[in-house]
Amino acid sequence: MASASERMAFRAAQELRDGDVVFVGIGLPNLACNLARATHAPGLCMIYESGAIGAIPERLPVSIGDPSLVTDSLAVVSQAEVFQCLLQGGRIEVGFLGGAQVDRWGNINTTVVGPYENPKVRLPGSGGACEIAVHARRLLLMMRMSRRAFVERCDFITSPGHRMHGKSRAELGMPGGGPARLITDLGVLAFDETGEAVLTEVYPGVTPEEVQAACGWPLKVAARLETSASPDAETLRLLRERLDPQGLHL
Amino acid sequence: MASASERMAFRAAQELRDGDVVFVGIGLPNLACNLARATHAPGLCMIYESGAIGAIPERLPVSIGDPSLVTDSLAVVSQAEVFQCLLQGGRIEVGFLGGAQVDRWGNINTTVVGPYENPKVRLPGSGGACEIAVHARRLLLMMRMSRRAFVERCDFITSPGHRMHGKSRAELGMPGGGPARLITDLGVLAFDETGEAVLTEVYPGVTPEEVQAACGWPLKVAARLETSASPDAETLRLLRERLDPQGLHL
Amino acid sequence: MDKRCSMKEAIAASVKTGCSLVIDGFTHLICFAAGHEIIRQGVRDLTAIRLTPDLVYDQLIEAGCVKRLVFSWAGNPGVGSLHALRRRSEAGASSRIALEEYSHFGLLSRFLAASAGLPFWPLDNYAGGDIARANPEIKTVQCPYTGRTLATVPALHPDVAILHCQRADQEGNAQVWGLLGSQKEVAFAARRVIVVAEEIVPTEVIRKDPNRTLVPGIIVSHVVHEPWGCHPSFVQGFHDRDNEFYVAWEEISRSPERYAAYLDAFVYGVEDRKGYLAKLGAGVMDRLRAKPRVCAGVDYGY
Amino acid sequence: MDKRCSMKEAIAASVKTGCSLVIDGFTHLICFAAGHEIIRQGVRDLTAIRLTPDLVYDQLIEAGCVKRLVFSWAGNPGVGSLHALRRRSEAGASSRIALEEYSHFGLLSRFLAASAGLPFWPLDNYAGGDIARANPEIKTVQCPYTGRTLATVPALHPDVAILHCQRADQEGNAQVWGLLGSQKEVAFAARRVIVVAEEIVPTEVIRKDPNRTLVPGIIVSHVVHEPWGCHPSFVQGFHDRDNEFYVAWEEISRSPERYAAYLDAFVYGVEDRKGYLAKLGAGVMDRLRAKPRVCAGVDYGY
Repeated sequence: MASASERMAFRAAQELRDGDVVFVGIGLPNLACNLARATHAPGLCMIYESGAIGAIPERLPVSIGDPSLVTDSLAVVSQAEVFQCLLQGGRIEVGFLGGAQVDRWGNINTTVVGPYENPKVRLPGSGGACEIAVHARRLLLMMRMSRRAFVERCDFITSPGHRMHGKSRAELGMPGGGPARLITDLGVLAFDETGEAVLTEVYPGVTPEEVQAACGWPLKVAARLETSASPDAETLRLLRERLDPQGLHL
Repeated sequence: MASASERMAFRAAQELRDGDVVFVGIGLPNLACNLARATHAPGLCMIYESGAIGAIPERLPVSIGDPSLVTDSLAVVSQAEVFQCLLQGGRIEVGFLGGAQVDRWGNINTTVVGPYENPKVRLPGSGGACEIAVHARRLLLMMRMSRRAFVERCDFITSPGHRMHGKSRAELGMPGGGPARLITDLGVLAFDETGEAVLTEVYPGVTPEEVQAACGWPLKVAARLETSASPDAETLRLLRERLDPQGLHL
Repeated sequence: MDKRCSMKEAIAASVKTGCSLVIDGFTHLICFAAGHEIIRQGVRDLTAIRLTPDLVYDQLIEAGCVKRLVFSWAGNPGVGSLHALRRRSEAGASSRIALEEYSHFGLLSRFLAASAGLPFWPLDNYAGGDIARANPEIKTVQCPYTGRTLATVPALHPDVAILHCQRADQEGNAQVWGLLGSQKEVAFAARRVIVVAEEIVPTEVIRKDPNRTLVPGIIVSHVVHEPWGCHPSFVQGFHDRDNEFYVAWEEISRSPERYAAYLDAFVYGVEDRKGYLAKLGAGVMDRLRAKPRVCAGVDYGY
Repeated sequence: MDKRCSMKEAIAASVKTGCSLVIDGFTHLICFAAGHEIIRQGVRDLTAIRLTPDLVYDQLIEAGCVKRLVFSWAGNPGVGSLHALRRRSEAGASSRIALEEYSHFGLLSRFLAASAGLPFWPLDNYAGGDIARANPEIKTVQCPYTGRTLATVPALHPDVAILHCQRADQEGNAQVWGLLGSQKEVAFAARRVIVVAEEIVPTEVIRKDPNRTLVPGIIVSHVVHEPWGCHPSFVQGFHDRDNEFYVAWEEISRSPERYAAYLDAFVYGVEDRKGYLAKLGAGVMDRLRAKPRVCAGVDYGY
């Protein structure tokens, strides 16, 4: 039986196509990419904001700047080149993001809980998240669902989704495609033509009611709700024994 | 007896101080720098627009991108870094320029003789000259004098001097210091507070009248006209035997 | 010109109370030795600038050196929070630290502008979100060709940049491989550059492979030889990142008492980096020492 | 993905009549083989873009391939003029070539803007002089912080960029040392990139020294193996610049008849680069072959 993390990693891997250039973070996105590379997408090119292109780390990197990402990578470039030429230059197909809060438009908050000037919780901030959200052609959001995380309105929009303060990406002239999928531990949300999240898949045994109960806004549900495929035994073995043998992220 | 080229190289070398970071071209400026390095300024750092920093070429480079400038240099960087960080970033103390025409304000033309749209002679154009003229803290101009070259008005201002179309560098907010010296085959011109060239030195045996005869505008002459020092036998030997043994530029 | 000196001398000559400072390096090459020396010298009111204020910036904050933090991601990567920073930035904090916040690309662009000698840098960013609303330094400009509105950030010239590298000569020609961070941009942006090197090599070694030079000596003021100066960060080809320390730090830094005890032992309680390493112990260093993976050279002949 | 093909195939697939083209390399790594193949394929109406239109661009002009030249310095470096260009740009020329002219930094900035995905690039330049007066593409922008007026140039996305490198793998991960020109900026600016390599190496060779990679394969369309493809330009570590040829060219190119005879013999008269080299002769290649100066490798271990 797959854990929630395993399901999320598996489901995210399905979104990746062979040959995609992917901007990767640490944790589940990294695992999803490695799973895709080990299965249907051997030509996936993983780029880290630290500057490593085409990394094939011999160990699971603990940080985004692990030395194992450098050794045997295809190229190591400055961060200016990563952000300016690769990301802003429109060379990144897929970006991954998560955060402390997400709203129905796929806006993400990784900055503060509470008011900015006097926060209840000070979070790490944007890092490269804002520019990933602006520029990646397809954005995959990965977050565990709870009413605390899936909120009516983000306390702070660190990384823009489809609609911010009443304005759409198109109105704002934003280059990237915005959130394509919001992959959660209960199911998967897509975004409709207005930019709003719609529940399109649930994991086996999960009901739409359970998903709604973990969501802070009245959730749109697709007319035809699919059940997400589950990772098979071989995939689980791959994840557990080869890709994350120490269970750092699963 | 020193030739005109030898005098010019020697005189230009006197303008260089130990530790200066110099943006060098091929020909006499290159020789002047090598002479300064071999004598009073061993710590001179020569930078070429091709990207070589601190080059110590084993042969006299024929072009500004000769492979001998790379081997054993201190650093090789992209041209973007040369122009953006070193030159525009204000890291260059001395720049050298020459051209087909110069006027009394030290403006230089290396673009066209005649009208731009229908030129009598099409010259190579700016290359990096315009930005050198804009950004170098001190600019050394090196040109042989003739009424064809020292003109009342440049047909085209490729590289700005002290006053362009009636506006001063200060009015235009230009960062570099502009022309400091105009070193010719007859003598040396400095620039007064209005930015106009003033004859301050003549080579031994040259009269101000001869200089005026080779100049297309009524030349200002300093109240106290100096006679330039001549290179001694040792310096001439150095130039001829070590620095340009094939006589490429002398 | 021989620019070599001790870390003590370099910091004393350059890092003054009230100045602005970058210790650069992205995960890689973060010079903890410099941060510790700044703490020992009791420098105050620093404007501390860094994309990712790592543990060393948190220590500067805990030690009371920092007035203002300019940053884009503040955390213990893959582990947790920077607790000194959180204690001074969450509701009810008595001595609140001033924060000036960008995304990575935004702060990097401030260095890019400064390194290029321009007063601002344009970037296609910040539309719609709240980062620009929270930071009045972020403005806009209109493209003179397309009419599009782009974000801008102003040039940032730190008073001092401290950059660790694998090797440098005595004039500060610094060679780096592996992750480059924003070291080059920071070096060209800064008013004064301190190069700290794992190895000091003869200039001939630099000249044998000039394309490896990341920072030319002509913009460097001081050169410090400080092997293992980056621990617990790492130096590709020399030693690994001490991930165990980064994990253990979460617990140490949560408690002001344990935090103080750590600083007493490893910062105030030692004279210099040699003292730190003696306290760290040979066991840790042996565990982290890199297993060699030497690449082939290339041919610069003609 | 294996992107290898012949020069003939790469040019036929990419360089179409009417397109815009950069063959980059500053003195170093200028791919004459590509220019000659373009001439043989009879491509017309090119917008030919290059900081320094070298002999190969002059040959494209003489052969009638070029409609418009975008450049910043046009000459035979250290020797003289580009005579085909002069004949078509001076008074009385019957078939005048269109010129669009910048300084080096201006044209480079057009590549920088395009490589960065921005519509324009600001630079502190052109005040007072006539370059901006002669070129309406050069405009200005006001700094939102200081109010200063800066020059701007618009992004330039060439349809095709052709870049020669010392070595590449079959996916186009290209490594370069020695002079870098504006190869990286041009590669990221272009819609399509052809990498031409002196050597094709296994990907493992690239991975052994990832900091040497100048252009990542993810932005490359075609990979061509063409040793000596740069003669009379040079390839650091492989062969020297043929300065004798550059000097001799002055006389050849002054005379339209001798120019035509040269093109007949060395371009139209050969099938491909192998044919060119056979005609050039082993004597010239022996004279130019580099004397090795191999640097030491560095350690990527952890």
